[in-house]
Amino acid sequence: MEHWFTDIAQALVNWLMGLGLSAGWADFVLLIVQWLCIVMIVTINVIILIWLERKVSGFIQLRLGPNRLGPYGAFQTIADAIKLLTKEDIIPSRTDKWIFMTAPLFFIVVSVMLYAVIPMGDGMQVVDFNVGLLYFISIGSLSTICLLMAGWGSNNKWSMLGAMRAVAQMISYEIPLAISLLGVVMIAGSLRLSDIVVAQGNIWFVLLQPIAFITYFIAATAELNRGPFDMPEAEQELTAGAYTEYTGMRWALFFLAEYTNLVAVSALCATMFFGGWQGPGLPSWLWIIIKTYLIMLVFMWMKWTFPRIRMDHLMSFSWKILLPVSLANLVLTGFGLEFFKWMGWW
Amino acid sequence: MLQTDQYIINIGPQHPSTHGGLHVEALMDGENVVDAIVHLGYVHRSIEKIAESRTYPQFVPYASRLDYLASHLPTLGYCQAVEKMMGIEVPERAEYLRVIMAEFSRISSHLIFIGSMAIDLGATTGLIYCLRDRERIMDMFEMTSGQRMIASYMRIGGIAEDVPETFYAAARSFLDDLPQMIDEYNGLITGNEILQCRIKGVGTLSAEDAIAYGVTGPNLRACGIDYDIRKAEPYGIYDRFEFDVPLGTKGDSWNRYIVRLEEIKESARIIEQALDALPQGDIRTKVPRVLKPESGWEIYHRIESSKGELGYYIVADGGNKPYRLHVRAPSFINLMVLPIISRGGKLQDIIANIATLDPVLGESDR
Amino acid sequence: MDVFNLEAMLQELQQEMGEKLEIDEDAFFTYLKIDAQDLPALMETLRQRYGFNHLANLCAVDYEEEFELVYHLYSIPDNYKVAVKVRVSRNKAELPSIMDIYPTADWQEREAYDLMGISFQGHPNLVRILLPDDFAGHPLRKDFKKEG
Amino acid sequence: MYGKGLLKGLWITFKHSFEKKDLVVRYPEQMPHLQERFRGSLAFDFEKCIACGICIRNCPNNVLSMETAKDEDSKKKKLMQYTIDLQYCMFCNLCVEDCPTNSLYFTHDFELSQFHRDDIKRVYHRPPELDQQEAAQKTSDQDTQTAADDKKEKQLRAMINAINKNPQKVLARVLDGEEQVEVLAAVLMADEKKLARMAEMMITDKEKAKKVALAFVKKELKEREKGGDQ
Repeated sequence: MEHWFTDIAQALVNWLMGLGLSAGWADFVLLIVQWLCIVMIVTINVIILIWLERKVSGFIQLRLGPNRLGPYGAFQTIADAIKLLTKEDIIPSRTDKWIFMTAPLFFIVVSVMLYAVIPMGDGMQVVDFNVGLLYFISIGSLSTICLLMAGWGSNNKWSMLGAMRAVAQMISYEIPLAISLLGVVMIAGSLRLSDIVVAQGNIWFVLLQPIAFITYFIAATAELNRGPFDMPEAEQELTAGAYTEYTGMRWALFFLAEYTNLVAVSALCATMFFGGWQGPGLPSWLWIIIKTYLIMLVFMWMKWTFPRIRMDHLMSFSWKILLPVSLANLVLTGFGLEFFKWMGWW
Repeated sequence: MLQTDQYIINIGPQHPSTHGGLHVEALMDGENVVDAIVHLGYVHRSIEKIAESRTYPQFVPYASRLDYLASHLPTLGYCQAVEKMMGIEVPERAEYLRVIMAEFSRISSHLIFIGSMAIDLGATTGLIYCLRDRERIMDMFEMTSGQRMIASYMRIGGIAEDVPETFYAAARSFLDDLPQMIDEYNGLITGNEILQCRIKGVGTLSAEDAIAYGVTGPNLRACGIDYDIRKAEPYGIYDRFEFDVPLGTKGDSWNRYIVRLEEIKESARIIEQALDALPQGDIRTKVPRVLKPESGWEIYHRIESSKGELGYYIVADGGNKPYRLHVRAPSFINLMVLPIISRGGKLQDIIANIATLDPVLGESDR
Repeated sequence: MDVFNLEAMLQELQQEMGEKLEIDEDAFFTYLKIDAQDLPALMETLRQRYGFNHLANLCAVDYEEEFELVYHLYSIPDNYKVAVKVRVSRNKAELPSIMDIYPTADWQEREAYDLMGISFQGHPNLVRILLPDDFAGHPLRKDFKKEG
Repeated sequence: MYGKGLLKGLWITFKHSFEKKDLVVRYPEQMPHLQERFRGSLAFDFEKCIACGICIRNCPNNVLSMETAKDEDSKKKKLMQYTIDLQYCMFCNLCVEDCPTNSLYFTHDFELSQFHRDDIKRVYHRPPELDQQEAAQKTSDQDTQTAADDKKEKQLRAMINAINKNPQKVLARVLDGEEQVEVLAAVLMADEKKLARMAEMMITDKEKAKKVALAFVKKELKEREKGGDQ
């Protein structure tokens, strides 16, 4: 159980080298296989997630959610995907065509790139960067550009407003997000995600860094454009914000990307604060799945409970509350660490 | 200094949060609203013209369709206007049942208000809980009149049918559960800090402006003016009931919301008293089959609808059809202040303001 | 103002306005009938001196040769009521706007313009409100051709 | 504390998500619970209708219309066809309320959508059974009618005979004074029509007969007086 996936990978490399490939080429082929696996994981996850989101919202709202297609409506998402795939791809005449058409592609590519560094189990990491966290944050912030592309390219005022909101919001929340993670980095002493997981062998960082966890969680919600921070989409005000003009598969790609981001950010949350793949009994890859899904459920729960915050409150909340708090937490962590070292407890 | 152009953004008529076909043309400066122009008429059905070719009793179902969220109230106002003009007395029992139905309508309309405000502010789930509870009122309407929303239950000279036995139990159990429901709204919606930030101090309307612009109903009372037609000029048997008029202080969206929430409780009080005092007897007086008010008779009758002062101005010409029927629609006149309270706010405040002014477009466009 | 007295008010008004003002009554309202050009003055007096601050209803009635404009006034919170009636001829359906006295007349006058075709002099934005801008005719007039 | 309201809201939604989900009716499989008075579709019972037209006059939206034909024999309106154009129906109940024979009523059928506009219209043609029934009714009616007529005729003849035979005794039933009876007898004997009328009235309506008899006598007496004067 525990080493299924790593064993399979090892076997593949061995087999390729047995065929006469050099070690470098064998690794390259493995990388491609891993990418394909990630795409598969992402797709499966999104299918499950959309179903889950609808079920959760249904249950919260005293409804049953999808319940017609398959057991408990499990095939509903697949039917929806087929519907979206076969829909006409409308490109409005006044759009900036190339930007309009490529925005969803960029978005999905950026989202999938996030998975490169996430430790999906013991030794199950595509690339174990020594600056993995930095990579994650910087790639994650690229999605802002994709939303801006979508909003700008659509040549629609709603889309434009949504895109501008997205940019303002995501840039402002990136900072508290990064700073709140720095506390964890200080304790773990590494930007390498696998190191951070190992550092939580005895105690989860959520207990050492509760303030950082809260600020991270809030900032991550804003980063993901999920309720109550779904400003770029804000269906009550902006109809569908940056996605207003999109139809069919392009629109679906945006959703795919959003849910991909959701999984990635939740997985990072589990990695940084909840001990990553570590856990008793079950195999490591199962543990991270369980943790990630629990965190995602909380995201959904929040989305379906809270009203949307106002744009200016959102900005002032980020700059006036979240940023100072996360900075204070950083300073506190620093002092705490020094204190512990001075006392000789570390 | 950075200079940005102003631009126009069209909220509606097809838009997720415009309560029907409302079209607001907002002149924006970034996220700030410079001005808002309201365009109406997307639900215009020319009901006033229709009335001129329908007999007096035939207009009742059309009146139902004015404020379809509280359909007993516009029909009540219309029937009372005709009765007042003709000098028709309504039997006691019918009067009481009318009050019960009207107040249930008010509750159901306010529940929709709370729910739609929640959903307009992004809290989708709030709507569902309000609808769940409104459903019980709808069931009661179905029980009594046979229709859920557009009941056309009032008749000139009384009501259409007596209530069935099952109605009393349903009404009592609804009233018993009401405090619990309101607790839930308070927990989910009222108490939510994000929502409070969204509507507190937003869309403030001064008392002077409110009166000058003819704003009535909960929107006027939110400004702190104690003016409820049920108290000021009691119609029907409203002078027999004991109830308070909830008042706001600032006239902002938050006050408008709270006033309506409190009004639900007051309506429940009225219903309880009416149920206790409900006499037995006729539900409809004998009214001539063809109603012919004399030529030159005219009347302006107004009631406190869930949205405000709902008035009917009827001119008779001696025939069996009204010569002229004008509906003074509270939603129509309340919407006039939307630009005033939205100016200088944010885009999202327009949505909140529309939601808390609580217009129903069927009534405002007629 | 002291205790409001409708009789006293009517007498005062009658004295001031003289023959221009005609007072009529039925079971529900006291009607002040006046010519179009004196309307703003009367409205101003009613609002300022007698505290009729709530213009509840403004509407027009088509009486073949003439249009009658009816203004139902109430005072908040004292709740006194009076109605003002103005007749204008069909050929020249014009009268002064009272929007600067009662801002609430804004949309109601636009509605009367839209549906009845009465033009209010001095209204800053007298355009159709319920019907589309390119609509021909005024549907509430009795001579408007209708179906059904 | 800031955030308390948020947590409370979360708790409420959390509680509700584990509630039993029985609020939503799973419609096509499960029919909604309709109240007894629910107004679904308007339906019409042809046999009960007396073609009075109150429903049509009451309808605000010209939904209802009917075709009638004059029955040659009884001069009664006969309903041939009744149309309910449901697409304009407001379900306001005004027609049903005033129908004197309850031939219009609302059913609980609420699935009213159709593919074509024409299908929405409900046309009720006169069922042929109804005509057959009516015809049968009519013949039996006629039979009873003739029998009754025969009976009446016999009675009348008997009465006339009786008056002819014994005027004093029979006419005493309507008049008191002997003198008056004599005068009346004289009048009736003189005029056969009057005799037949009086006989008929005596069978059907004694009060009227009394009045008429008195009038006859007075008139006769007056004429006699006049005659005497001359």
